[in-house]
Amino acid sequence: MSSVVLADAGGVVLELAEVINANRAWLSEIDGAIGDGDHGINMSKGFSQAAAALGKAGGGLAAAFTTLGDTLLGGIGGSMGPLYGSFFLDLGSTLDGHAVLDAALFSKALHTGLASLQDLGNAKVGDKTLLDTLVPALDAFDAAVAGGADFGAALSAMRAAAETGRDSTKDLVAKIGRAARLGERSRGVLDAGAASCCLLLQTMAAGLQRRLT
Amino acid sequence: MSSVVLADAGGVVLELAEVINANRAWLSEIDGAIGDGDHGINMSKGFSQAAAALGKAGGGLAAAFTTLGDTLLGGIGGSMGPLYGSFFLDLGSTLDGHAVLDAALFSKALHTGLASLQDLGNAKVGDKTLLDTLVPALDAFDAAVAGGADFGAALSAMRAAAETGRDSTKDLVAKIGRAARLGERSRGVLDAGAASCCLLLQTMAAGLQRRLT
Amino acid sequence: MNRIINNPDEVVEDALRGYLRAHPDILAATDNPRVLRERNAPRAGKVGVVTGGGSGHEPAFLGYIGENLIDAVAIGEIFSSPTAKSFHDAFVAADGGRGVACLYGNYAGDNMNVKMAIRQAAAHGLTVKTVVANDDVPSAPKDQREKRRGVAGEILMWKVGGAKATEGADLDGVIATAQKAIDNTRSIGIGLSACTIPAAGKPNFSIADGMMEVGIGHHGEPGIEVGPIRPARELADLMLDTVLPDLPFAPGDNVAVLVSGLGATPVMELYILYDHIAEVLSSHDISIKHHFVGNYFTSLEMMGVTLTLMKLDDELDRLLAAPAHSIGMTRIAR
Amino acid sequence: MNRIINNPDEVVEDALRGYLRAHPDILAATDNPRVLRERNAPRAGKVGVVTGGGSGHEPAFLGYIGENLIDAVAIGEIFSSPTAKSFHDAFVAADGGRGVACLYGNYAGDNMNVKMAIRQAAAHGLTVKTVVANDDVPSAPKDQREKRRGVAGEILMWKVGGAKATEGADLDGVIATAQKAIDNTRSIGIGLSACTIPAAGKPNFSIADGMMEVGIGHHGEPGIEVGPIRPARELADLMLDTVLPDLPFAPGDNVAVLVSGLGATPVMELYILYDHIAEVLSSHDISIKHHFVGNYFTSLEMMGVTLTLMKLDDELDRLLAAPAHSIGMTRIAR
Ligand SMILES: Nc1ncnc2c1ncn2[C@@H]1O[C@H](COP(=O)(O)OP(=O)(O)O)[C@@H](O)[C@H]1O
Ligand SMILES: Nc1ncnc2c1ncn2[C@@H]1O[C@H](COP(=O)(O)OP(=O)(O)O)[C@@H](O)[C@H]1O
Ligand SMILES: [Mg+2]
Ligand SMILES: [Mg+2]
Ligand SMILES: [Mg+2]
Ligand SMILES: [Mg+2]
Repeated sequence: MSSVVLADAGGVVLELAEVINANRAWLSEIDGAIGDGDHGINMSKGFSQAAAALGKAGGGLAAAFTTLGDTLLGGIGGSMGPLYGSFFLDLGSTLDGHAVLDAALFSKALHTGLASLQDLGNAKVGDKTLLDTLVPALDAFDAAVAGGADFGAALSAMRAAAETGRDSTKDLVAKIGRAARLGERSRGVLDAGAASCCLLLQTMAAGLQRRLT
Repeated sequence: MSSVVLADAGGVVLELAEVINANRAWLSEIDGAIGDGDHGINMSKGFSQAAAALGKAGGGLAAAFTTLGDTLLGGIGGSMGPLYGSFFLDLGSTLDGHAVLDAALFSKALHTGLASLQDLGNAKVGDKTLLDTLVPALDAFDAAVAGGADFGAALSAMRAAAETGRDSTKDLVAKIGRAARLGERSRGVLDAGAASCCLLLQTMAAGLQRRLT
Repeated sequence: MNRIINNPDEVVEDALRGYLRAHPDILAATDNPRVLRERNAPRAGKVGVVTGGGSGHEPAFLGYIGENLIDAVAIGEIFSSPTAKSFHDAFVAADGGRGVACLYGNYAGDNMNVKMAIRQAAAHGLTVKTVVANDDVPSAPKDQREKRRGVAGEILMWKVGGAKATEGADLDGVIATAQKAIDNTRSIGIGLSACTIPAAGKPNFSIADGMMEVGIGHHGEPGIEVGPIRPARELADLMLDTVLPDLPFAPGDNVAVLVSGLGATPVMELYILYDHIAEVLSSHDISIKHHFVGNYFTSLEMMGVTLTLMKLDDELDRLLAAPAHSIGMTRIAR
Repeated sequence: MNRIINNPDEVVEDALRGYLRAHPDILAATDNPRVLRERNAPRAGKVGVVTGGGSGHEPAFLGYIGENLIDAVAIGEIFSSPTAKSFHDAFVAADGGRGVACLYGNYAGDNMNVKMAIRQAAAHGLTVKTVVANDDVPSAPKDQREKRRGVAGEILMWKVGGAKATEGADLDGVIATAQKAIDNTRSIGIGLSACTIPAAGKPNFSIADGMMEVGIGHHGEPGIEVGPIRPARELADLMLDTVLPDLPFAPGDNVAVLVSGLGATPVMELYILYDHIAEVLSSHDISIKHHFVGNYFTSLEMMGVTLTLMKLDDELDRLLAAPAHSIGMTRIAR
């Protein structure tokens, strides 16, 4: 129970698309509070396109991540296109050539994706962005592994940390993106990207856990 | 007590301007219900200009009516400019050359003005316009005179009839002007022009009555 | 009311100063502050072309002053006819010795003021003839065409009349062609929100969220139907279903199409509508030879759109194609 | 939301069909449905000039495609950066063999997508250099100019860059001049009402009746001050007091002035404002050599206005004067 056979796991990406579509209105509503109210629209547009490109089965996970990344980059623009786009492209290229996904490879993939995302977006933890979900979630995953947890348990740790990370954005003042200009007015509501990132990481973790062998 | 010395009566026109300015908001409000909400604005613009042109005293009434007519024609445009403009121009030209105003001359002046107004506007009684005030008011004046009333009493009859005429527009469906396209929707509210015409006729009558010698 | 104005009673004066300052290459002032002329008007030997109307419809009316277009414009208060005096002074400003064609829209105030202005002009020997635009189909049944309002079709009438005058036609020729232009022109408007006259301070009609007023007039005059907004492609059908049978336009016709926003509707939506209109016309085998999409005749900050179709013969086609330069419309020679 | 649309998620697609249909004399499609090019682009031997940005700002961005202006435009969703792929494809569509100047506005999404697109272009040997417009004074203090947004000043940058490329300058020359253009340009916006992205269905910010937001961004980004609307002449002062000292503009300067409506503000109000702006500039002994008043860079149906000032040297003056023809701006040779 500590790895996932990648050839069968492309369905995870379809599950990501599902959860984004199901939360389209909610994500836009959060974005509407301090952003421009389109985060759900943007995300669901890109993820639906990717799901359509993948078809029912989803194929291998590496290829599915690459398709998702390509589709986001080519299909939605805005900030989310390049940020989530390169993140998933990196996940795909890191996994590419591997037969199975274990905790070490998963961590490496997320770190690679995170690096691109930060290179491109220049945001850091505390700026009230999706990084406030992603970074602590990844940290929690690494810490669990370092503490001896198996892949499944580490994914559970990541799920919990993603949620805490997302909620941490509520008290933050936005330092980057549209909301930044609101200053203190941006405090008190969740960040939309942190919310979508939490949905993605939790769904990804759950999907991988169900596929653990 | 049956005539007015015209040379001193120009002040009547200043009184007309006063009553129009005092009712600016009310006239616009009535017009707003089924027209475009500017009747008070239009009227007060023209009448203020005329008052300014006349100065404090007002001069003779014939010249004052002519100045008012000229100013309305040259200063406010819309429908009111030509309609009230030619009406007052005709009042002025009918009175011109006379030293005193009696009931017969007053009736002749109003009939002349009414004829221009109808020639220009093609409206008739019942169309829900200022004619619904003017025509019955003039009829009442003529009837009173025919019945033996003196100028002052006939002016009182005219005042009462103007008000009845104005109120009659409430139940009418507009047949002409902006409100006409509302059809049945135009029923139930006063006509703005009928309201201003009532103010003008009543104020004119009162002003002449005060000047009767 | 969130507006960029000073005294609400002086918006017209204030704007005219800005127009004159910004466009000395096109516009010139006259002795009457409510009359602007083309900077080279009057042109000796040319029939003068005049229009006029209330303000708040910019670029109409003054935006169509220009070479090959309008020579002088009489300018009224917001949504209110210019004075008889202003119409008269515009006639004088445009008169190059061959008479003046006054091409204006069918509104009670304008009719009366033009009538009085013409009497005044005649008194000193200036001949003025008129064409009264009545292109707005929903404003009266076909058998009462003389009651219909003039709307954006006026622009095509001005373009045609202006070019005809420049070609050297006499007054009767300009009038006949402008009359032919408007006789072959049909329009319809759809209103999606109200507007506020600055001096009034609040809208004098309302259109509920999600609703539209089909057949609305340029001042918010009520239309023929109030109902829920439909998709753009159905609006195109609805507008064409009213306009096409009225003339009627027939397969094989060549037309000019003008899609004008009423002010606040984003221009991209005019193009969405235009796309459907062009598609439907093509399915009827009607060919678009000239088209205009943009804010050509507005109603302050109303949302909504008007569609105007003109059936072309060779002359109308040629006159619409003639180069022209004005604030509201520039046609480049090709 | 009272709009002329079909599926709110497809307004951009639907509008682009209309634009292409209406302007075949200017625009051409490319393989990427979100990239339009000038119909004669790429022009061999000319530096390609590209821009791109979110939709809803029409006539920006595609309205500035034209001879002597922009060669190709990448088109995003409403208020959202185009994709990296679209920027890349626009580079290719504009490339006449001498490299591509990408002249765009300072927004996070655009910065990222352009960055990725440039990497992609470099991978197949296409050189792209950028100028990032940051003319919006209220969006960051002067010592953080690199954080400022690009607003309507982009239009003047495009005009200058496009004319420079047509003159035959090489890529570095076009970039240097466009950079000089924006370095000498300052803008400020005032918002008077909110706007609604069709796919969102309701406004994502609000401005109360009688209030204004000074320094608002083109997507409703909050400004530096919310307060009661003041008379137009005070708005002109307020805007100039922010813009003039920032460059600074000084007595004796020649400038270009652009007053753009945000969409729903009646055009006559832009002229009211322009009149005051011209008056104040003249009192500062600053000469207006070029001016533009109209809806040049909008934000859907927002009410409000932006003021842009560019300090001119002989080169900028010459390049602004060069003839150009596009949907959003036509300059006729005189
Ligand atoms: N530079 C950045 N780095 C990381 N995340 C960012 C950055 N800029 C914005 N975001 C995220 O993007 C989210 C907004 O996304 P979205 O609404 O789709 O795009 P837009 O802001 O263009 O409308 C924010 O909630 C934030 O989490
Ligand atoms: N043809 C006409 N004859 C007489 N009165 C008319 C005519 N047309 C309009 N009116 C009067 O004009 C009034 C409206 O005046 P006003 O609001 O000042 O002008 P507008 O309708 O141009 O806004 C109506 O209430 C009506 O009484
Ligand atoms: Mg957003
Ligand atoms: Mg009225
Ligand atoms: Mg009116
Ligand atoms: Mg967005």
